[in-house]
Amino acid sequence: MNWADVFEAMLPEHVLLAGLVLLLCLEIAKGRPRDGFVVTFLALIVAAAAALMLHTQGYAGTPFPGHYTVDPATSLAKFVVIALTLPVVLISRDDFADTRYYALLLSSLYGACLLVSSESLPTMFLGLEIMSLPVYALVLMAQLRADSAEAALKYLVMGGAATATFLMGVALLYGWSGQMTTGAFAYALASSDPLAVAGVALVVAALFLKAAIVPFHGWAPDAYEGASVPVTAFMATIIKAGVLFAALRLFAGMPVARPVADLLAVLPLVSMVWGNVAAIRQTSFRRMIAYSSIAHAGYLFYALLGAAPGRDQAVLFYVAVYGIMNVLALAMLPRGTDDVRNDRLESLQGLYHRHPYAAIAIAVAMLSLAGLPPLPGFVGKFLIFRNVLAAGYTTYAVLGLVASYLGIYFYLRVIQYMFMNAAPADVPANRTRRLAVAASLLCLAPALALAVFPGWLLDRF
Amino acid sequence: MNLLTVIVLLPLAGFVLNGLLGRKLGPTFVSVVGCGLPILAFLATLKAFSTLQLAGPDAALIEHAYRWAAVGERAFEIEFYFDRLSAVMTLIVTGVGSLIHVYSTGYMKGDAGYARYFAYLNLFLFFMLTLVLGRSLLVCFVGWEGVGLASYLLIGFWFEDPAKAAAGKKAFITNRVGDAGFLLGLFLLYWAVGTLNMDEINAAFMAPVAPAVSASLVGILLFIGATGKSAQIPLHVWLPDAMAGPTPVSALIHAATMVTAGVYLVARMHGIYEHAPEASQVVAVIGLMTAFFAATVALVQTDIKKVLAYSTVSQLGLMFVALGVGAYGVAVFHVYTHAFFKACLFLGAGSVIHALGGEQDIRRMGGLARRIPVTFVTFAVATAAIAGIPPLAGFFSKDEILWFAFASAQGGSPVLWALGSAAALMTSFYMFRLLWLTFLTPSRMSHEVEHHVHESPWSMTSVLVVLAVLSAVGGFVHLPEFLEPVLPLATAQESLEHLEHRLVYVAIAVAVAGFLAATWLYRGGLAKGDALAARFPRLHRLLGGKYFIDELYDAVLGRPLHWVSDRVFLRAGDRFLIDGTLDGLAATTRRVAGRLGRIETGQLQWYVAMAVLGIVGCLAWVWRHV
Amino acid sequence: MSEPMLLNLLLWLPVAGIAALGFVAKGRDSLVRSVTFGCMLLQFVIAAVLYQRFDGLERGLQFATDVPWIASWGVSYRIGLDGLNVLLVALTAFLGPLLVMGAWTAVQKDVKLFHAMVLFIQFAMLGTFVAQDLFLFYVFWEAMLIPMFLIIGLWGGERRIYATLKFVLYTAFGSILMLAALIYLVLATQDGDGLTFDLRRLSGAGLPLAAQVWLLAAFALSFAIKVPMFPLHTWLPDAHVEAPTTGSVILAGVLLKMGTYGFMKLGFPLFPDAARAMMPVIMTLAVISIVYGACLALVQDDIKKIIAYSSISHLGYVMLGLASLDLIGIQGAILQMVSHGLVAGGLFLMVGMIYERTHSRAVADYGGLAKILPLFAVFFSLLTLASIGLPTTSGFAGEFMALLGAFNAAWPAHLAGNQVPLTLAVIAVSGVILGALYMLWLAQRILFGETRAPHAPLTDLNARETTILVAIVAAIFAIGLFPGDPLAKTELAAREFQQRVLGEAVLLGSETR
Amino acid sequence: MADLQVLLWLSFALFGIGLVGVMVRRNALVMLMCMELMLNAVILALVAFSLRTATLSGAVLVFLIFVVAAAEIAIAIPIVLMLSRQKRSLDVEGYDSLKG
Amino acid sequence: MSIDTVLLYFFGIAALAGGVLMLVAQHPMRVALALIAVMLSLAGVYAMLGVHAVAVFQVLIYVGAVMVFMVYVIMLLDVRDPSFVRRYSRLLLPGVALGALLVGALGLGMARLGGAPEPAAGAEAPSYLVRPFSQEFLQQYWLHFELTSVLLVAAVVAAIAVIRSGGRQDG
Repeated sequence: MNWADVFEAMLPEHVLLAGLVLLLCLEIAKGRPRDGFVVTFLALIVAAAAALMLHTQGYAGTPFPGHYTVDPATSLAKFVVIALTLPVVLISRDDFADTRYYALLLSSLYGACLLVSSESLPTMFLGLEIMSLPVYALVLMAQLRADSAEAALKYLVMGGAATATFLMGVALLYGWSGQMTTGAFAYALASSDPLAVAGVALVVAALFLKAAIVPFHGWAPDAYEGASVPVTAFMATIIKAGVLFAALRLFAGMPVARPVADLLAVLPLVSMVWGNVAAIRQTSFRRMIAYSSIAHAGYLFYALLGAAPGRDQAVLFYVAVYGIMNVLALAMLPRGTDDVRNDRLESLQGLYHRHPYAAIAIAVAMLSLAGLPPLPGFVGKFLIFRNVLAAGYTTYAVLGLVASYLGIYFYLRVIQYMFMNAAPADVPANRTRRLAVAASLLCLAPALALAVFPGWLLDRF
Repeated sequence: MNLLTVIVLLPLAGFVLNGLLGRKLGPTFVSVVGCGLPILAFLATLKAFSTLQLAGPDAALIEHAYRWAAVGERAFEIEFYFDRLSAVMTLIVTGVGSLIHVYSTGYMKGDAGYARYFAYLNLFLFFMLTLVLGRSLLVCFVGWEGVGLASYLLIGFWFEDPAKAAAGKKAFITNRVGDAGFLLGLFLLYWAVGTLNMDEINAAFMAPVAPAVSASLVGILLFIGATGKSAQIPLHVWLPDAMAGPTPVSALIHAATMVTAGVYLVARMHGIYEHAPEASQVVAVIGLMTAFFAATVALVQTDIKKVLAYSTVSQLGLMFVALGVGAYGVAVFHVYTHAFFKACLFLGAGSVIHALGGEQDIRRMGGLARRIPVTFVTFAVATAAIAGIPPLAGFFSKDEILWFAFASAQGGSPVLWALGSAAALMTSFYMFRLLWLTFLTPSRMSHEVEHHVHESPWSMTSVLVVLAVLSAVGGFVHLPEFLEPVLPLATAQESLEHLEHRLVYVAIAVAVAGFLAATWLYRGGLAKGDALAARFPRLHRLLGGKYFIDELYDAVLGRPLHWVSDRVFLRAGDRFLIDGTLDGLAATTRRVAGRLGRIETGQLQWYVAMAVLGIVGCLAWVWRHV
Repeated sequence: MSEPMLLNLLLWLPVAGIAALGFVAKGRDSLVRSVTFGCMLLQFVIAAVLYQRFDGLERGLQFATDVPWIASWGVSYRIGLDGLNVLLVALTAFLGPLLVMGAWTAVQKDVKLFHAMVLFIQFAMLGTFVAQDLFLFYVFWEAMLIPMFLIIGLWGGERRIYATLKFVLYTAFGSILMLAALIYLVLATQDGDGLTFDLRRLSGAGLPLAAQVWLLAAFALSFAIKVPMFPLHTWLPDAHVEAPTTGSVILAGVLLKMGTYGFMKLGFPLFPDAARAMMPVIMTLAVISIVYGACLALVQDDIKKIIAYSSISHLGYVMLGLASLDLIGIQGAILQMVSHGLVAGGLFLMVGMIYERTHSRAVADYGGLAKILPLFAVFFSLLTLASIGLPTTSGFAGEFMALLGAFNAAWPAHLAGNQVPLTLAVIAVSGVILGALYMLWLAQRILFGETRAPHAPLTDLNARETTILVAIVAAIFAIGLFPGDPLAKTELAAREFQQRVLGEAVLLGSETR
Repeated sequence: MADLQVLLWLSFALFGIGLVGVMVRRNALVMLMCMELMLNAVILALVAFSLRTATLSGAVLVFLIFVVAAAEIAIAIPIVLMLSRQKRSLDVEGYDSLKG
Repeated sequence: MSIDTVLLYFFGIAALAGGVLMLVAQHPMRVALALIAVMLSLAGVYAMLGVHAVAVFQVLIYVGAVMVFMVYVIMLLDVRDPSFVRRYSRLLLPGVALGALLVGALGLGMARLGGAPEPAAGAEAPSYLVRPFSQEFLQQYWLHFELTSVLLVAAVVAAIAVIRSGGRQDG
């Protein structure tokens, strides 16, 4: 074991860990609440910089052979995940003053980073747990509404079921191959041994559970609605990203053949339809975003149908864009003391006339999520379906696109509320918060960059 | 110098000047421009005509104005073509046109739309000249549609009256039906011959190897166009309504020039018709029917202009009979004489209406002969001309038509002749009826109207006089022979040639008989005529109602079209089938969305159950494939 | 300035305009209008220069820019003028300033957003026309949705939300399937050099016929919705009626041409075999559109709806001309596109002008306007005449050539012995009659007869409105009288289009004789 | 050496019982315990496979599961306590204020 | 059949019985006891299989730590809660059916394995004594060892956060 290697390869994780430790010290020393925010923010910036540096250097290494690997692609993914957390942290400050919140955020992010690099199933397992466990608490920490604990429990139980399912799948794979590497899964894809296929099915089911694919999605709407806005943003972006990156590691560039391919196509397809349709009638913004994220999880898993390099590219690009847009929308939501009411879609009515910037930002996010050009969401959608078509799944691709069409309506409905409907009489005047604007800029700038130069990200593969 | 282009453009300049500046610069300017430019055009035509005469009998002046469009090797040129046929038409158009412009300065004096009126009139001349001078069918069609437009604008000149505006629309739409036929014919010709130049098309059909298209089909299609413009059955319905326009307009457009465009077209395209006996037959039969039925309707009309309108329709029918039997020159001859006497009649009627302050019903006229003598005399001359009293103009042309209808080697038959003569008889009858009732019988005018009766100003009467003179002597120019280099003379069947003189006497007898009958019936006023009408009430109603063709069209075409559009297309098609399906899909989606929301019960156990179901499903799926 | 830069400038000017609007302080509405107008005017000038400099005799793209954009997929920022788009670009740029003028007083709500959206859609429309890369085309194509959604939804009439959603959902459905087909095509035609989206290199000609038919169907669905062709037209009346004047003008003036342009630029040339096979179907639908649209226009009582349905009918001629695959027909189709843009755009502007005065679009509310608004009546009559295709107007040139093309197509070898095209062409001619019927009826009802208007004292057109209409009418007559110049610019491209679609298969009637 | 199949069946049965418990029991604490049972089932499977494949990594994972199980409970119990205080009940069926 | 095997089966059956008991027992305390029984039985199984390390930790960590904690909590709570009285949710029958399906789906698939799979040839059976086991752990799985500490830290912070935020809510 080369310690210098370990240090360098895991630099982003180390930075996050250092931040976590620092936060704990602050917590113990009862530092000012604001310090937690500052420390977290700095840690994230440094970690993101580190990840970017590793990526641009083209660093590749395996500090823990067979368990943990770093290459430019994973560094880029880490950079995306860490950078996505930045705006989340920015919009958190007003809701959460205590250091514990940031500690949990950082540890969860740490878990996500582990997932990105994991090469063995135990690492992945720990990554999943480190990522998920703090989030259960984070969901509950929304002091603004009474339902948060309920949301947390639902999330926790479903997460626990997912963990158990994942482990059972891992056990079967292990029994089949005697190995604990992610390669075991990838090879199992090509096998027809009962142990192997059952293991694959269970692991995939566990991923579906974590990513909220229909019919494993039950927890998502409740958890998203029950959590506070920053946490919802975190769940919708970083957690989903982590799960998808884990899936990428598992599939490890292996082609997906039937019957697993159908598994990866049918349920995500159902998710797209289900999420997009169910979102139509929602009255809560976050719940709508939850259904939207169910649909988007469907697109993301679709990407796995494609061949290897394009698959990574598609997932990374999509996760980045999708995350940016989700955070952007949630950041610009009107906020106030009455969370339940602010969360109603009706409270968005006439937003353009009250806060034009917020309305435009949310509109951009919605349109991008709907996958309409020239917004970057379209490129993401394009990438995914290009891969699916290239892999020869024409029917699935067409059905998927039609399913994505179903989603356009509810995104437009949000825009309609903001721009075309008159504001209700008693809308509380919410001041746009400076940090939220900063967060939105952090989202808009890369969104613009990705819209104009999608190649910048795409050509890095 | 591009003389022909100048001829065409002069009225256009008048239109532009009057249209843009007329209202600002006042009536004098309008009159000078409005009359001056057509007169200039007439003079230019004379100049061109003399050039043509010098060039020889079958020469043609061709002028290239510009290239409208070129596609591939095909080019659509704007060219003007001036041979003897176009020369005659151009002379009529500019000559009679100029006269009517002059007349109009008196007739329209003081009208609020004076400038607009002259603008429209000039526009009409422009399009009419385009029509007759155009070398290609395309240019001809431009004029063809354009005169329809001008006619539309002028019929609806007093647009505040919905009926007049509606009459204009009706004219345009009916013409459009014909135009569609014209277009179809044009397309077919272009496809078959590859050119739209009329002289070349004629030549192509004359050539030993005929174009690969049925001449009859093309002929009939073009004739459909002609029926629209020249108010032949079944598209004649617009012309009587067109009398809603100012009377000079009726004279110019709906008697002398525009309505004869159909005749011109058929004559111009004689190359096709000569090789299309079926089409020619159709032309003759339609013409005959029109001539006959329009004449019967004219018998009972009481509106002075309506009588003249039906008379026009009837006369046009006769022209088509001539065309149908191959006597193209004769048809043009009748166009020429008809232009004089019918213009004179209309303008005379205008003078009467002018004198009576707008009254048009002949039942409320009478005894005007002494009050407006110039009008009366000219009107009487024209009446005699149209009735076919020798040696006035109408006698010559009509007699020739009837002769060829009887004897032409290209489809003449006694039936044509007999019915044509019957139409001529009726013409004579109703025209003299008109003359009696308007001018000679004791006055039936209200006192107030009578008080105001006055002779028209010299600008109007002088025109009447000129036209009356022309109606009287115009027949001595024997046009068919003059046109022979362009339009071949019809040949009579040799076995019948000996009958020619006898038929002339018959024709004279017919004209005189009509005159006598009218005198007998109407010399004393309305009473005898009304008694006769009362004895045949149904027939009278049928004729008075113009055979209820308008109502028939409305019931057979108008309403079903509306019904189908509204009920079938709009309600059943658009709203129910298409939008209904889409709205149904949207509603279904919303309903499904509601269902999906209900599945999300909030029950944790249920969520787990769904997940387990999913896991079982995943396992079952992969097992199936192991 | 180098020539390609000129086209780029034309394209990006609206974006610059939007950016400039960003700096205009709140509440300074007239400055917003001026900036937008200036931007549009400049754009028009540039377009005029481009049009003048465009050489109809030169093959290939002119003023072309080709910069790699997403290099790994072969996607480029690839724009240029060719004969197919030069007229439409000119039309779009021509209508731009008029749009802004037309909305000068009509739009008082959210002025800045409105003008930004107008500029944005101008950008998207121009982009769609000049794009020479399939990906770029699609991006611009879809980008039009968003501003249009807002324009109808924010400044529209009472049922604007229904209408705008209907518009977007209709259009997006087509686009989605087109996206699938597009990706499939690019992947299927991939060669050794990797993917390419270059429209000059893409061709589905090598694909099996069944695949081509499916792909063409997907593309055609999208285009047919935009055109719109029967039976995919029901969004149009709603969108037109509810849209603000500007929206209607954009829709009628340019947006609908996207559909026909799409057929011309992509649909047919990319899948020539399928196009030939499906031509009877397309022609039939075109003819049905002509008649159906005209019939429906006959029974409407809303002025905008009448014009909306007339658009369906008129664009049917465009499709007829294109489907004829005859050079004259194709040229006529192009001309008819431009003509319809001017005529329908002008009519909608006029409806907007009168609506601004009376707030009514019901035909029954009006009568005898010729008496009280003579200037209005003159222009309305002129546009009406152009709409019914009276000779000397642009409407005639387009209709005439399209129909003539359809007749010539009646006997091309690839449909040998098929009498269907002839029958169809004959039916299409009946549209000429119906067109006159509804338009004249409309004119008669509102212009003539007894004077009737919702508000008694109406002012006639002012100088601004007159300027707009004079420009449009002048253009209509210029094209109607002298179509030779525009046609000369498009001829080569039309011929290339024809040859691409017909391939080696046959040569046309008008070429062989 | 016991038959692998028997151990696997046992493991699956316990896993299934755990899942059924999560589904059918109303008490939140019982639910958590059933989840523990599922983890135990997994451990059994891992041990069985570890023996079969004669590798140690399965057993190592078992230890990680121990830790995770403990951590999960450490978070779950407070959450349940909070809920029971808020809703005055441990009945999971009553936790349905979020739905739709 | 050796005594080992008998014991193994005994423990196995006991574990299963404990599991079933967990489903049917009414009071959470009994469920907890049943779970403890299952765990102990499983520990027995592991011991019989020779995996002593796991057996030991099973008893120490699970029974000793986790379950004791659980029992405390149960004792803390109000017994009159309806969930203590009515055992089953609405999903009893479907739940059981689904569970049966799942077990069937997993088990029947395994049944296709066709007899016991062979251990990898040539591999010598590893020792499951604590010492070699720990060595393996610290050499091969050093990373995970460290990660568990992160996990535990996170869990502790989370637990504190939950309790604190609960306290704030009440206050």
